[in-house]
Amino acid sequence: MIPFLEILLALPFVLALVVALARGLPRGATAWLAGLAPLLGLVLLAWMTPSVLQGWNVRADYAWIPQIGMSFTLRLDGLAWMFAGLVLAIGALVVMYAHYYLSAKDSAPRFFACLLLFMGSMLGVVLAGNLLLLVVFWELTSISSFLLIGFWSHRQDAREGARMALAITGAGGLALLGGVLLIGRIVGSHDLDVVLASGDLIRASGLYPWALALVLAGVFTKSAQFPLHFWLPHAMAAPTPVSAYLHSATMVKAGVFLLARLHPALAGTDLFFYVVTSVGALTLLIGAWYAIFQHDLKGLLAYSTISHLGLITLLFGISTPMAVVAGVFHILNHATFKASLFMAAGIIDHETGTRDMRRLGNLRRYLPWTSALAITASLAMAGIPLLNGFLSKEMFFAEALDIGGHRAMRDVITVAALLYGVFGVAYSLRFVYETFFGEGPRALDVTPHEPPRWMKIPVEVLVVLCVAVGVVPAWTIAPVLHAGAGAILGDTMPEYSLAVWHGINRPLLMSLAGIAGGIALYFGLRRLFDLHAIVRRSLGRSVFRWNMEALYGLAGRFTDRIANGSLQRSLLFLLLAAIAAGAAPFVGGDAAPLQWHGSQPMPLLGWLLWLVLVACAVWTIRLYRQRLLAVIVLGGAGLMVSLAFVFLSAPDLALTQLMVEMVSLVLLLLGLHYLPPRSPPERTPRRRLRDIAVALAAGLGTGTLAYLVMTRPGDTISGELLARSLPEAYGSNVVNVILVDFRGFDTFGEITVFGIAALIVHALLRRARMAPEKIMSGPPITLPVPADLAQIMFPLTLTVSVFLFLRGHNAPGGGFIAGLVLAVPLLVQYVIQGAASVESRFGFDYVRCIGVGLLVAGVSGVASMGFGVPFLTSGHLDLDLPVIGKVPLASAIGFDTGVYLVVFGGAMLILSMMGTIKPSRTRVSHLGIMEPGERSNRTGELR
Amino acid sequence: MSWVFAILLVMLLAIGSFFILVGSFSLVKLSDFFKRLHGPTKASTLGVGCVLIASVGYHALGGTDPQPRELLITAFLFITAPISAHLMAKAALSLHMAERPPMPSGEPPQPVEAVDDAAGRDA
Amino acid sequence: MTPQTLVVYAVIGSMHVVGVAMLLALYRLVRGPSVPDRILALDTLYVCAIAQLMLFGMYLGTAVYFEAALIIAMLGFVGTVVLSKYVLRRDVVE
Amino acid sequence: MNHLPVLPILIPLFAASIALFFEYRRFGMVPQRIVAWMSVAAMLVVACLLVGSAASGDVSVYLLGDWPARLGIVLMVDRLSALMLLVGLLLAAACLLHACAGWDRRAPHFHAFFQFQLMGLNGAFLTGDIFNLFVFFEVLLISSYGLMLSGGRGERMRAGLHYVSFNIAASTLFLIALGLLYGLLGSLNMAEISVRVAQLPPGDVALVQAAAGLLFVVFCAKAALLPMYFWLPDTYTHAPAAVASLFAIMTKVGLYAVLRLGTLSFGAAGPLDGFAWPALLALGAATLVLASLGVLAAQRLRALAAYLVLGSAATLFVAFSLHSAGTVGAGLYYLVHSSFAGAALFLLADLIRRRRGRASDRKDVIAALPDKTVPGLLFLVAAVSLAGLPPLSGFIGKLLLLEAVPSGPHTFWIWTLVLSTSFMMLVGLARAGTRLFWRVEPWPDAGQHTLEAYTPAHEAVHAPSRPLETAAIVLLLAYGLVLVLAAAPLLDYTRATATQLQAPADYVEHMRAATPTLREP
Amino acid sequence: MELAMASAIGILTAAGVYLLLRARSFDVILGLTLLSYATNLLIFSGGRLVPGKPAVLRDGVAPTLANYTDPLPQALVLTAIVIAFAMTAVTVVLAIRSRGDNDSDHVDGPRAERDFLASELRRLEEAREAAKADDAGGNA
Amino acid sequence: MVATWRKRWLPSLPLSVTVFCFWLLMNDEISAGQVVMALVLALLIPPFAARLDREFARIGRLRSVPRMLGVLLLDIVQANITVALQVLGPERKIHPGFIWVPLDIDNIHGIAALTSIITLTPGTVSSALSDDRRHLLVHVLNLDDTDQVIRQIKTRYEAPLMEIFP
Ligand code: NA
Ligand code: NA
Repeated sequence: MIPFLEILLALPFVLALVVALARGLPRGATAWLAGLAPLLGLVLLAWMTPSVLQGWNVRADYAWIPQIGMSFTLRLDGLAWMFAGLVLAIGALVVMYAHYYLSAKDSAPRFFACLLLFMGSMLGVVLAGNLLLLVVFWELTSISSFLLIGFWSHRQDAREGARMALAITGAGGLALLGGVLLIGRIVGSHDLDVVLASGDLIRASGLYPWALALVLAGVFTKSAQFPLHFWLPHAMAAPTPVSAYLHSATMVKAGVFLLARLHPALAGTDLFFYVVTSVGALTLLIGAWYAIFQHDLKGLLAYSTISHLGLITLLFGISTPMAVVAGVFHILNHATFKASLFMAAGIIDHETGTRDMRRLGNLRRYLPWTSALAITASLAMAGIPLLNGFLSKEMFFAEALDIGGHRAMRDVITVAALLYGVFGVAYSLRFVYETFFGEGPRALDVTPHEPPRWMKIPVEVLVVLCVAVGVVPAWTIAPVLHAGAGAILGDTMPEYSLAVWHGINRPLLMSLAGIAGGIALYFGLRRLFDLHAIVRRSLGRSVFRWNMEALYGLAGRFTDRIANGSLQRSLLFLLLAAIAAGAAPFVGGDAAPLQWHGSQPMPLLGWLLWLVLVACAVWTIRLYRQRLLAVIVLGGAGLMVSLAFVFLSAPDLALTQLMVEMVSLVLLLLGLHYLPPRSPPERTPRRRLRDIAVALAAGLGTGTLAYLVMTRPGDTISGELLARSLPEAYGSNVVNVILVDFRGFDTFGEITVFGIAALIVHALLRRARMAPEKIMSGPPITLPVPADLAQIMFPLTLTVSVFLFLRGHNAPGGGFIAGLVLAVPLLVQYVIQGAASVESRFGFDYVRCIGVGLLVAGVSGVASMGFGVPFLTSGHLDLDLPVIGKVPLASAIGFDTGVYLVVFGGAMLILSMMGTIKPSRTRVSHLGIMEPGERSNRTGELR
Repeated sequence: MSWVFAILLVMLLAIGSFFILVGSFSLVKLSDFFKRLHGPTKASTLGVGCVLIASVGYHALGGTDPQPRELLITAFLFITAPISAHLMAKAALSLHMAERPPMPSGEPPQPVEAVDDAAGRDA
Repeated sequence: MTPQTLVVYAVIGSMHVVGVAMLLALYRLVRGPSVPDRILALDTLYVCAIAQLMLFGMYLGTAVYFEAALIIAMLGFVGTVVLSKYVLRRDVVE
Repeated sequence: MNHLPVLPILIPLFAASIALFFEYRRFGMVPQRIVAWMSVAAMLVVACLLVGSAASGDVSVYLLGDWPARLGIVLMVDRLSALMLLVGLLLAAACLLHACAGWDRRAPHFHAFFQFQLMGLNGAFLTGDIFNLFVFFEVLLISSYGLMLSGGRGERMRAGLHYVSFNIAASTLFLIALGLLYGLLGSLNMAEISVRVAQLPPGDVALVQAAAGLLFVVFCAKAALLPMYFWLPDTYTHAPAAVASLFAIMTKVGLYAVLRLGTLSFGAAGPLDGFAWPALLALGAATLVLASLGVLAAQRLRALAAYLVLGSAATLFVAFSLHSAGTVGAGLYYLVHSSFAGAALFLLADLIRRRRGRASDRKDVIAALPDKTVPGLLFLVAAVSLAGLPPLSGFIGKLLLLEAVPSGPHTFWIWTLVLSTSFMMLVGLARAGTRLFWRVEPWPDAGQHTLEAYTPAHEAVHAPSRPLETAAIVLLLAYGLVLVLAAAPLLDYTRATATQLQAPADYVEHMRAATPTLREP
Repeated sequence: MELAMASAIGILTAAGVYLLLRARSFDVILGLTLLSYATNLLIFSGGRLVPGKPAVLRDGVAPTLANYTDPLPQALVLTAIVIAFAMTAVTVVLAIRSRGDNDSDHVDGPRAERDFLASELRRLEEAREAAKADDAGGNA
Repeated sequence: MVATWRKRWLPSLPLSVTVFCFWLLMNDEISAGQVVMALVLALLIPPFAARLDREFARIGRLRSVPRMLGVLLLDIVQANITVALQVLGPERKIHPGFIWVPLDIDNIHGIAALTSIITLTPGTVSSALSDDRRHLLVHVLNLDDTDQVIRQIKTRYEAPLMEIFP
């Protein structure tokens, strides 16, 4: 079994890819490659025709996302067959036409690739047997038409038209998605067959209005129904082959296709009737009326397209079987005459260099054959007998007069139909008269002549079809129409006869009246007004633009105002969110009341130290603008925190805090050298008050939560940690045991963070040249006495470092503290002796020191994996050495060695990098602002 | 622990804390930085020294720590306190050029610049 | 009262005295007026902290605070040195 | 002993440490790159194996240090962890590819930071301990600082200062929350916490909720939820490309944490179950709207990409906050998609930026764009995917989400929200695309201002074409293609993940049942 | 005791938060430092306040929570201290690089700095105007 | 040969001894293991630390060390009391002042020791060393008699220090 359907669908996509990639080919070859898709497709379609005409659906089914009922289902019934044929046939003609139309500057591969992509998407829409799949292809048509409309991307109107089309049809697609999902919820399946069989279920559902509204939103946007019609005229900025394709057989027809497709499932309610018919009728009239006043050939055709689509929509809205037949029929007819008209307009544009009817005229002299073709097609558009447009128009009139049950609506529609006839004739007449007759052409740069032979062939084919269908409908179009309408109507397919002559009846009279009225209208208008002077601005476009501008404006204002790039705002909102989150559980009606517990008594000494701590914190705030002072006072707070740790049983913490305190102080001062010494005053007191309020709220909240937690009885796993520390982890300093054993993994991460911080500092300062806030005059000072004393200190501090490191497992200390104890004295050497002096004596590569440390820590953790136990499992060994005796060895010491190295290397890397920043050659004044002439050098990078 | 040792320890503690207090008190009381600079040396020598000796004795008697390790603290203090004092004095001198005595040889004082923002007295 | 308790009382008393000393240093720390004054006050706070640590160790009868005291004695001056150097030269590491 | 769970953390650690030995100036880039690629490849293998074992529903438990889970730190691999791991690594592979085009040379320690970043990410996804989660958050954050800042200057430094300060503040909050939680519950193990929360005396519930609320604020800040997303556009705009694209997974870490803790520690039918979802739903929705406004307003392509990332995070908040198996499953699919697509757009934005010379990636400046075909196509694909248009992964993600929204009062407005924001993003992307790729010369009626700002083609910098860069983008977009084609199995997986998350008892059981190899339990 | 600790935490937090909201990088760094003090104390007190019972095991004393303080929060705080230090280092360096590159230590960069200077100038101008007006009023 | 070896691996015997004692003192118990460890450190640390040395210590006779330490201890106690009384008394009775003390000692270690001693003795703080190292600036809390202060410093401290550090 050959997968015909799959091949049929895949052809355009594959060839699109081929065309896009085959860059070096001659243009002709490219066109042939592109044409291969519709031609082969037509062959395949012809192959499948017998089974379709016999009423069998050809199906192909592939699972895609079965969980949500999305499958790759293709399904060829009569309607799909008809549309596919239309898409492919006109596609083939458009490819041919385009080959001659495109100029040498236009990229043929790009054009044909986009066109084929579009063709494939369109085929997908008509072949989809799963509604979700249909939506997929639906949106693909939006995207590919966007590319086609914007093909001449250097033109602003093309870009805008493309964006407009994408916005409107894309939005419609999203609505359609919603509608399809709703239908899926109602029916429980997205399979088209199931959905079409569940019409009653859908119409009975409470969700039906929503589903209908959403689907119709998709339909109306795509088929350019009022009031969302305005994208279509602007899509005329596309190259003419694109217009011919999009506006005759494909893009806009996708909308009415869907209306036809889902007709069995959605139609048949008053809601459907009223909404669809009224939208259709309005569109019909508005499109036709505006078409009369267009000066651009393509503009006129575009509005006429809108009008005809309104007609088709109206017919599907009427929903009687005959109306449906008429709708399908008009789809076919419109496609043929509109495609040919666009192509003719393109030829005129091509040959004269303009499409403006105010400059054209009398072209039958220059392009006789093209004129004849275009005039014929125009007459078909006007619905002149013996041409195809007449037949479907007459069917429409018949149906309009025949609407049962909705009397008012019938009258309205009848009047609309009559007006449609009148307007249609009027704009067709204008098209014909002002282009091919009368005076002109005016101010052309070239003398127009007939285009190349092959360029006219597509037009000829289409015009011949118009005539053939118009004269002998039963022999030409009847089977197609039957297949198409039959797929929609199923058993309710009515009996009808396709003939030119049904005797003199009311529809015929309406037609004649329309023709007469149209002629009268056109010439009447010409006499009353100077048609050429009427410049119609597209209201829809203005509204759209205005809406878009409003949206952009709103977006811009919102975004600028909210995310204004201010750190203070970010932090403020973070704090506010935190305050809200922390307070939320305690406010509100059903919040549990707070349970307060008593506090342990506090000795006087405690309050003394508390006072010192609090005073330091408060004075840091008071003095913060004088930064050096703030740093000093802050140091007092840090010391007090350490002391708090001391009194509250945390010697390790106290040690660490002390060490970090010292190093941080150095760090801040090293940094302060390159920053202004003072903060400028605050701008507004209001801002300050706000900040104070936030700070107080945060402080109060944190303090309260902390109090509530502290005073609650606790229940932790730490008892077990204490109990198992010595027997299983061989350490009596439980905090250290936790650090290197129980939670050694945390420490691992922690030293990684530390190492990375050092590497960042290194990366940021390695080559930076920065202007210090103030350069002191004279050579660096020498401090011989402190240098000498510090030198005595150094070996002793080394000894202490080793001591702290080795003892850490059983007493306060450990790798981290020891590492800092090693680093800080070395830092003192930097301060007292100067960087150059120290670095010339100690050739450390601190970066590698970090690397080695991490490796040592890692390897000592990995070692245990060799014994079949997890990473970081500690081992223990009692070495029995001569003389020395028992030496307890815990494998954790290996890990701690890594910590030691990383901390030492990291701390030294940070401090030495900060200490040895290369001053910029530019000097700064005491205000810290550079002189104008020196700015060029400010980037801080070495050249 | 015998009363003798206890009273000895108490005396050491009393002397120590007295001198620490006096050291800090002089910080508050005296009117000029260089005068105040003399305060902490009292605290770090006799003050802390006495406390440390008391600590040595106390731990030795209590058996909690037989080694006189606190002596190391004193050793370090004796090395570091002069460094601190020396540098603080130098810093202060650089801020108060007027108070700086002329060099004995009669040459003008070394032009030591001070960091102007450091001289700032808070408002 | 045993000699032990007498000593403990003395230790507690000393801790309070040192606490007061810290308060006095705090006064200089927050009042200034000059930067060296504040540096000096911070230095004094560190020295007092050593005494507090040793006293607290005596109070608890433990030596676990020895390391902390040692560290302050050994490295507490770093802050003073760096601050003074900053006042002198701004460039702490030349 | 199955050591797989710990390898994704150890491999990058060792790789980073080794990379530190091969300094560029002495060894050139090659040794570092070899190390980096070996590491990423090894991690990818491990991640695949982990996904394979997690897919069966098994939860691997790794007791670090051989301590029982309540005492030590435990790594837990369930479906969610494995998925996040794999996604992060796939993304990383593409970013590394991009960096190897030569950007790694400009940033000192790039490869070390990169590996550390992966270590942090992997650790955050794997750990079952809440404090360890903090530690890995810090690892990944600080390495992200490194990646962002290394080799940079100027504005990037300022943006970096924002990013760093904000994150430090958030981390501080994290710690506060952890302190409170430990004080209240006495445990740090996420699963153990859920057990303890379930047994909480009624008087303490509000306290725990406050702590959990703070925790969620932190995660939401990292995941950039209103009102805490202001840091994101600026940061992402100024980060180097490879890094910004790696950041696409960073917001996801916050989301991961919300999901994990929201379903496990504070879910599990305990007294806190679902306390945060309503607020997160509302905020997520609001963020989504603001993000789409941002997409419309963005003047730079990178800012636009940042807002798209923001929007995807917001969408995920919406999906997760509905906390049904369906929406969470759909959300996870969307998460995978948005990570890849967002990353691709960042890389692309950089490519475009450099080719446009001094016009950079600014939309409001007209500039020629040399060699625009390939970037144009890539942009099209990325944009279609990000806007949620068919047939790419973004569409499927949104489709799944819409499909999964449970029928109820929320349905209507969530559909409206998702669809209308998709529309806004579509409009914004179309505008950006047409301006950058199509408006390459000023039109005749352009004002003086436009003409002055215009960078003609001959002035545009012909940035050397770096095939690796394009390859990285293509790789990311190809991931998206796989997501489309393999949507069904992936959805099976994510739905199973969601189901697993909704029933955390099994997870807790695994944690408790894990016994040390040598020690007593 | 808990009251003192909680109030200290609260005050440190408030001070830190206030500085965090300042506009200059160095002030923010100071604020973060203060906040980290508060945080460390808070985590620490999650293990409850137990004076004088360090978690260093002694012979003959049963290793239970009755005799020793909870060691776990201490280990957490240690990690937190180290990480906070690492972050401080990064922030300081970043602050000086940011200032060096952008000529401003305003956290929001040179543009914010310009705004600030402009507003300062305006204020000065207004003050001068006001003074002039006062003079005029006085003369009249 | 031996000299270079010594200079390299045992640059300073006093330092090694100090480290050795330091280690033993620091540990809470003295065991064989600790002694070995102390020896190891005494051998390892000085070569490492000595890299920092700019001017190697010339050490002369150590005879006068104990006596000087005794004097120092006594002076510290005495001066502490004096200064305490001065501080507690009325401030107007204090007449502070700077003096330049001319130095005879030129060994930097000696100067450092002298400076330390002056500073450690309450009532005097050494504030600066002149660039030529010939004068030491001393701040005296209560300066009644400049010459007496200088004399005391030179005889009580400088002279023995010159013996120790020739
Ligand atoms: Na320096
Ligand atoms: Na003295």
